[in-house]
Amino acid sequence: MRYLPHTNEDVAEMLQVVGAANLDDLFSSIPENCRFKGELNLPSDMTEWALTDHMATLADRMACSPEYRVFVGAGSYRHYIPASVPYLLSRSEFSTAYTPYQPEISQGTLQAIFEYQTLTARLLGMEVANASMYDGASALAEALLMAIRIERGKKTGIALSTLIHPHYRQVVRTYFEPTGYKIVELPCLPDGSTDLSAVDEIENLAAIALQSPNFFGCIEKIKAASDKAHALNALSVVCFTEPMAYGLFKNPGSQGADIVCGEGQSLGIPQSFGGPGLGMFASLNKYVRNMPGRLVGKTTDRDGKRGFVLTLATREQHIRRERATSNICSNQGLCATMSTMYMASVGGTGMRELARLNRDKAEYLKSELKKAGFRIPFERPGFNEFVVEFPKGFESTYQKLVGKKIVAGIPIECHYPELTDHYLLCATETHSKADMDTLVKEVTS
Amino acid sequence: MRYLPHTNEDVAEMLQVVGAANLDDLFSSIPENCRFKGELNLPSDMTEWALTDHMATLADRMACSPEYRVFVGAGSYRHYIPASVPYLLSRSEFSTAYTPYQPEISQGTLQAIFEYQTLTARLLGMEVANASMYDGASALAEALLMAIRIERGKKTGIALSTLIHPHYRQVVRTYFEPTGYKIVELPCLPDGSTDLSAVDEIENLAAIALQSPNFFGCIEKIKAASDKAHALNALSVVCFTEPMAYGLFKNPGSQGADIVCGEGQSLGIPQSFGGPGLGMFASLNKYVRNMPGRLVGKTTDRDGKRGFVLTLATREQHIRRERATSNICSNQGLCATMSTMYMASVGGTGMRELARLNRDKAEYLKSELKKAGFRIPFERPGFNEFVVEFPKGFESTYQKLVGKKIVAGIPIECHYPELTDHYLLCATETHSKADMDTLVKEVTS
Amino acid sequence: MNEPLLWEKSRQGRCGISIPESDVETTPLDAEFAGEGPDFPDLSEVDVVRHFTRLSQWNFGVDTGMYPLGSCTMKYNPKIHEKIAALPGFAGAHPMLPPDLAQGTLRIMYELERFLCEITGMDATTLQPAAGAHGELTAMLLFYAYHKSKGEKRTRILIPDTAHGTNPASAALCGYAPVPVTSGDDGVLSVEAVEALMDEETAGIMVTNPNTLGLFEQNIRKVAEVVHRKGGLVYGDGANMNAVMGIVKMGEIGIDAIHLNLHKTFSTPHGGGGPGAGPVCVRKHLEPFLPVPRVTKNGDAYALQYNRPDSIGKIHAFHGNFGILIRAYSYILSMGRHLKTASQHAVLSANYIKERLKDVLHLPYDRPCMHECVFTDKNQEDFKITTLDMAKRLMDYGFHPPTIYFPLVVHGAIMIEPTETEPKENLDQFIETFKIIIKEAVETPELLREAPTAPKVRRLDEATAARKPCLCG
Amino acid sequence: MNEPLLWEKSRQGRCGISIPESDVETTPLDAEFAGEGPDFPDLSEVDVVRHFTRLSQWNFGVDTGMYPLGSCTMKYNPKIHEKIAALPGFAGAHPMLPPDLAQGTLRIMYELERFLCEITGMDATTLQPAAGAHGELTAMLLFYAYHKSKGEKRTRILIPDTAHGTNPASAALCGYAPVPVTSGDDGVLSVEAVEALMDEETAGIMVTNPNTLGLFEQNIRKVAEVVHRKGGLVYGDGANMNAVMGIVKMGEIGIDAIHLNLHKTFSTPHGGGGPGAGPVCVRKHLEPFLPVPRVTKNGDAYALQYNRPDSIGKIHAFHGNFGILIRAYSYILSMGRHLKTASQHAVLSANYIKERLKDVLHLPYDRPCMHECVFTDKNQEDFKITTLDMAKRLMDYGFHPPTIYFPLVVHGAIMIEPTETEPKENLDQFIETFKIIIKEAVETPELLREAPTAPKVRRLDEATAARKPCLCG
Repeated sequence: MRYLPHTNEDVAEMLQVVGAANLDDLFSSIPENCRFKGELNLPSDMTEWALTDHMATLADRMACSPEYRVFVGAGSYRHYIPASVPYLLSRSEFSTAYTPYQPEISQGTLQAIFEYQTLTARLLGMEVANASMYDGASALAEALLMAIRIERGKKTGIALSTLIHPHYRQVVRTYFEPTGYKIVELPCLPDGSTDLSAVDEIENLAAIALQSPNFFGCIEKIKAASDKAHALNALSVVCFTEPMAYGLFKNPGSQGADIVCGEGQSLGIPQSFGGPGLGMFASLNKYVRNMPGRLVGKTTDRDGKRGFVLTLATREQHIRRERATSNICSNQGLCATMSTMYMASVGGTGMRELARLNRDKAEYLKSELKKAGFRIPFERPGFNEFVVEFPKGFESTYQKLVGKKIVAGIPIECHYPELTDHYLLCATETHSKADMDTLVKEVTS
Repeated sequence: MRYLPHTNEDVAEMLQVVGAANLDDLFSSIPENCRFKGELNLPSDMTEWALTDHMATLADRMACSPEYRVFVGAGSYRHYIPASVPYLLSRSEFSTAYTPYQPEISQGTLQAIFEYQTLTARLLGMEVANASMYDGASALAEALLMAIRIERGKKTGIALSTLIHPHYRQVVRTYFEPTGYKIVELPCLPDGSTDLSAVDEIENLAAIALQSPNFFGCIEKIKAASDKAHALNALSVVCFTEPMAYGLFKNPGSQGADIVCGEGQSLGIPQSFGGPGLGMFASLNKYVRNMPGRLVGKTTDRDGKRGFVLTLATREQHIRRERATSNICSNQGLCATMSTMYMASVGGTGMRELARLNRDKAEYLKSELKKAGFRIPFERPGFNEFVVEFPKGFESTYQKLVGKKIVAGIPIECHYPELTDHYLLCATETHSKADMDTLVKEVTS
Repeated sequence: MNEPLLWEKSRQGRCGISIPESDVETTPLDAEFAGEGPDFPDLSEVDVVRHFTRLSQWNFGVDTGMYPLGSCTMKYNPKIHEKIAALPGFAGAHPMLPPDLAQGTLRIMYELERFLCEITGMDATTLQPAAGAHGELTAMLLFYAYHKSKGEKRTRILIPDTAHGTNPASAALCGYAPVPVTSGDDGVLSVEAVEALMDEETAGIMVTNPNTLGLFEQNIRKVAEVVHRKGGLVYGDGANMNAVMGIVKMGEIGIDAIHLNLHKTFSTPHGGGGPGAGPVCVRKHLEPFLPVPRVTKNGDAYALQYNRPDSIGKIHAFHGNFGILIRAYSYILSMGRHLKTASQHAVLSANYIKERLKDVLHLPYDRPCMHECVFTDKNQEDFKITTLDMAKRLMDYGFHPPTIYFPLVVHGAIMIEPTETEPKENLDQFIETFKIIIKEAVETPELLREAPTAPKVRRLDEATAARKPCLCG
Repeated sequence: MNEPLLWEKSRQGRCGISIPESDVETTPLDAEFAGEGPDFPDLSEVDVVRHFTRLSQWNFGVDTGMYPLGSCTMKYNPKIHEKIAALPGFAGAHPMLPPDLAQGTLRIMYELERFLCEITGMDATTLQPAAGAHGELTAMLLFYAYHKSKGEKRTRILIPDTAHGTNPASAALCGYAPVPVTSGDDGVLSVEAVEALMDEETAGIMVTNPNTLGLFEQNIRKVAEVVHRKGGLVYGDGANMNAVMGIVKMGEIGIDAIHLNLHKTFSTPHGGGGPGAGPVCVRKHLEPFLPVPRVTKNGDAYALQYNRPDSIGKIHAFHGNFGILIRAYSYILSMGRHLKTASQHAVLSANYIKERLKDVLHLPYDRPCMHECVFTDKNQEDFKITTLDMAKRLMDYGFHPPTIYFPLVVHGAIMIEPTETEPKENLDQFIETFKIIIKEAVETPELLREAPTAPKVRRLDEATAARKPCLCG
């Protein structure tokens, strides 16, 4: 077995030193009635070649680009990733390291994460970002818990836009269930943005949370929400599923957000059936000690040389245990590093161009569908996603398109029962005009 | 352009320092009548994504495993390559370095090549191996030139087995054409080995060259050839296309060979339409100063630490110019490193098992074809290849099989006109019994 | 050689990625919405490649050398898994594809759940948790939901002093007040200690087994009985599962829920701090509460089931860290029944180190250990040499240090976990090196206090970093 | 940290590869044939991975930093090319597939031949040569065949003193006696010098242009006329083509055959000494002699043509280093007309370095250079500091040294080729570092004589290595 280097001779020599007669003897401290006597019922071990064949067969059962044309976003976006990024990430000094507890031999990870924190803060217009959370959804749950923590648990009401990704709201509810904190969902206005009017009624409001671009692909009125929150002595929490939008649109920080979080998968990370992605998390400086997750800070070594360390660990569970700011230990470090490689490759100039291109593609598709007679229900400006109302019974057309290897968005009725036959579509820089024209042709034919 | 970092500002600043008004000015030393005034007629530049699509389309036009079942060897063999090998080779400190002229910062390449030389010498049973040649064919040409060099050019006759790969013999003839040295081809015996009887007649014989396993897949009588060569005061040169055979069969060194060379592609290198492969080259110690190609030697640094350097450069062209042992400068260094990774992964124990498996697979296929009524013309033991005589007009069956994505060997009549309807087939550890059974079923149906 | 920060290398106008040319018209955008774009540095491809190549070289990973970080199971991560995870069918799969178009990934999830159930002896598994602590939280939410379904709201949870640090934090997130349980002089939980604390206000107990001293909790069955008798549940922290695969089935010895760290036991790369994966395996009575969707199988077809009224909901936007699940699935298929051998060899190696170092390093619990052993710096106290000094000195010899100062119950702990993939020669070299360092502690202690000197930087000023945080460049 | 040699890590019975289980019976083998198998070390996968990971870290590549190795064109090698070359359709292609089953690779070869013809201004290309020197040899064989077809057997060939070292060796392999031509005081060939030597016994001339001093051979047209007038042929060594893509078409200025180093100009990785590729482009009159097979196109179908009676035959078993051809083809498609910009920037960077260093380093030919510039150590002679000392000291500052002591016509040469992919900041840093070293040469010369100290080893004893060769472990 190529992953088990001990030869029979090695084992014999070591057993002798240990004073055990055989391998079973090593487990003498486990009471008999705790021992499993059988054999694990698992498939017999595969060679590298059999495994490769098996997995290739399974991979072939998936509908992916370029064979399929998939017009789905909804929290997971297909963007081009330069070959240099996976190459760099494959360098196993990055991937096979543990959390950088020993900074002297972890400066690679640490500097990369410091750069990640910096670029994240710049992208979101915030003062400080952490080293990552699990994903956008759990980041939002943690952001709202943080808001309540900032208010020392005295204010526990949360206003949550219904235009936040339904899965994210579901995760928030799961995290909140044992806490007893109150969540009020804010409805949707006809233009596709959140109706903030109910906010004033909420008792003990700790935070207002919006997503922008929201689940319908529309840009939210973050400034208005932030102003409202601040007027009520609450915090403005903004989340996102598509950070590339901030290459073109105003970032949340410039519009008064106090905590910003979301999913960073768009920034150079493969979709991988939804994970691993990247929970991005940033806030104003004054809240840093309430922030969950790890932080990397700059410092110097004994010779005065610049170096980086994990810092503010006094917020963390191995020191504060049950009083920790959260229970996060492993995060998505390698994904954060990957997004840093991507952000550095694209650069400021490139980010603006690429964001522009995403919007232009989606606007093209939107206008072609409109021309073809379909209704675009929400008119707020958007980035690379939008909702279309297709004719009744579109489901069979949708299935027909699947047969032609086109996935025409996802139906959103399951999450918004009033929106029957409404679909959420996405177009990015990876969708050519020809692809989009084919889609429009097929849905109309 | 992502490969051209100079911005317009950079260019302007640098032009000023240089004292040129514009980029064209830089070429003022080129006379007007030497300048090309037009634009290169090349396709316009592609993005990474357009290029990837284009190349994927071209790659899809190839008949490869696992989609196709290809029973072809003939100098290029499909063996499994563990994922660890291409990963390690991808580390760009190896791939993006130049020839290790500066040993202090090239110890990685140098130690790997020293290890390559050592493992090569051990595999072939020789005393010394060089750092690689271009491929098996040019290695053979150089080996024969070396034999003549060893004889100080006084003996210039070469006995060349016709059972050496036809392409190799063609390369030898091309290299020899301007030299005037004489090549006599030795015919084939009915058992599939080389007929040495004509050797005694050759004047000024410098070397006898055999291939083992030979082009028909048969093991040659190397000992007899070596004895004969030595009796005639000539050298015994042995070449190979499938070094894995020496995991099971006697190596050439143990049978009196003086120079051994051949193609190392089998040892962990992808087939890549025939290149880059690996010219392996080894000899007895006493001939090392006549050897072409680079050599890495062990030495110590100023502190007495072990280190490696390019050595015996006095044989090489940058020192000896026209009196160099050959003109080789760049070789196949990275392929040599790759084969070292592979040989180290397989190990001595693994090499024996793997070689055994190759032989067993080929023997199975051979016996099944025999059972199915086809003639196996040559009965000398073989490794993973053999010749079959199919019925007249087999060509159409062959084409029919291609339609079923099976490539049933290659016809050898073009090289051996007497062997009409004879095909050379190969089976390695990558061919399952089921694959072979399918082949037999299809050729008989 | 230093490497500047990314923005110190920027030159406006450079770009390290191909931006496709637009094939559609541009649509104007109101100034009300338009931002300025992020203040990112502009670099060419070669800049980016060199930057991260250099950074990588400052890092120590399993591929660099022995990494005996206790409790972290730093075993070798097979390269083939990286290739498999990158297959376009997986890496390019959208998580909300209709199930018909995602049969490959669903099958992997379904089968991996079954494999993990078999290994732990449990009945059902959720793969959603993205890390070990996320699994702990999930399990606590399951406990909460279970008690709630019985009309109860319990407020406390027992946590032994040998538990992982995340346990109390995870419990606290569910509103449970952690109640510490002191382990016995033999390093394991006593039934009496649990009995004294367990009551009907207590949701259950969180037991790390083998515990962080590397010892098997011998009284686990009786402890579980005590907890169950009071209506509580037993949670197993499976971070140390690498010791007992095929040897103990947790579901058979009283554990109700257990999380597994795929990035430890199942050989997925740790990634310098993630992504990991922390699936939770439960017994039948907790299955109704598992997160949605659940993967189901009907004939040969896999589907996703959302309609589960008792479910706690979702704890990840999609299906968890699927890319990590693929690697663990591949590992299990590659190992098969050799998983048991892996555990046996891991335990053998830990005991070997323990035996060979215990005459020079103080061993607080001199008993057969599981996959790791815990020493202290007591013998070095006279020379004013600490665990930290020895750990830093190991770096100069090319080793990653063990886990230090953990578990907290052992003063100056040195927690060594070699794993089964470390060849014996390396164990021997590690042992010899440690002996040299212990000799240096007496003869040339300044070498230890000044260590490390071989890495890129020397000891870093962590105090200033925390006092005046600089978290952003 | 040292790393043992492979066999110093072996433990019999380990294996780092999956050996498939046999599904067929074994066939006995006579003792007459059976060997013992090679004496290879046995290692596990983790051993192999760590071994070569460590080795890689001792190497300096383009991805490590600036690599201004003159005459070697160490430009950045795009990562996407590695991915493309590894596509199973290419990496798994058998070279003797029937052409119907290999249309992808044949098209690449066909189109790459056309691209290289366009760039050089020639009429036909062979892709078979595996390296630059192999291309030179091929060209000499073509010259030989050409003269033979005219019923001649010429015996000499002119080679300027600024030619690459492989030129005379390649000519010698074809039985040509190299006749050196001394270049003029201005560093280039004079028509008179060639005229004085050229005769009807002489097969032709081998001209490196731009030459190894980094200068364009201004008299090339007239030189070619002189050679052609005597029935000779002009060979261009295209190793320095990176200076003049889109600026000079060699076929239009009198060159009959030229080889290109794809691993220089066309950005394929050098691989620590290969594999490279050295295609030869020729004008019409040499086409009949090119190696077989030739790729042909008929409609949309590509085929291989073997029946070419005048062909010199084959110089490679198959189609040359196809994997390298793919990368060069990809590079040309990525660059398009930007190839000319690449040459312009390469020349700009070389002139920039020349201008900024010429006040501190002796510049033997103070003229506008092409893609590289050549200095000497003359200014440092008084301090007994040599080119070698300065080169070694550059390593301590994280740079790969330039080419040194070449070309031979310049005493103590320092040949700097920055390439177009080196960002300006790095050029500036290189220049500043060189100035510091020149200052050190005066003030602290022992730093240079003891250099390098930063790499893994210090200066190595090359004399002993050559006197008592140890080539095998």
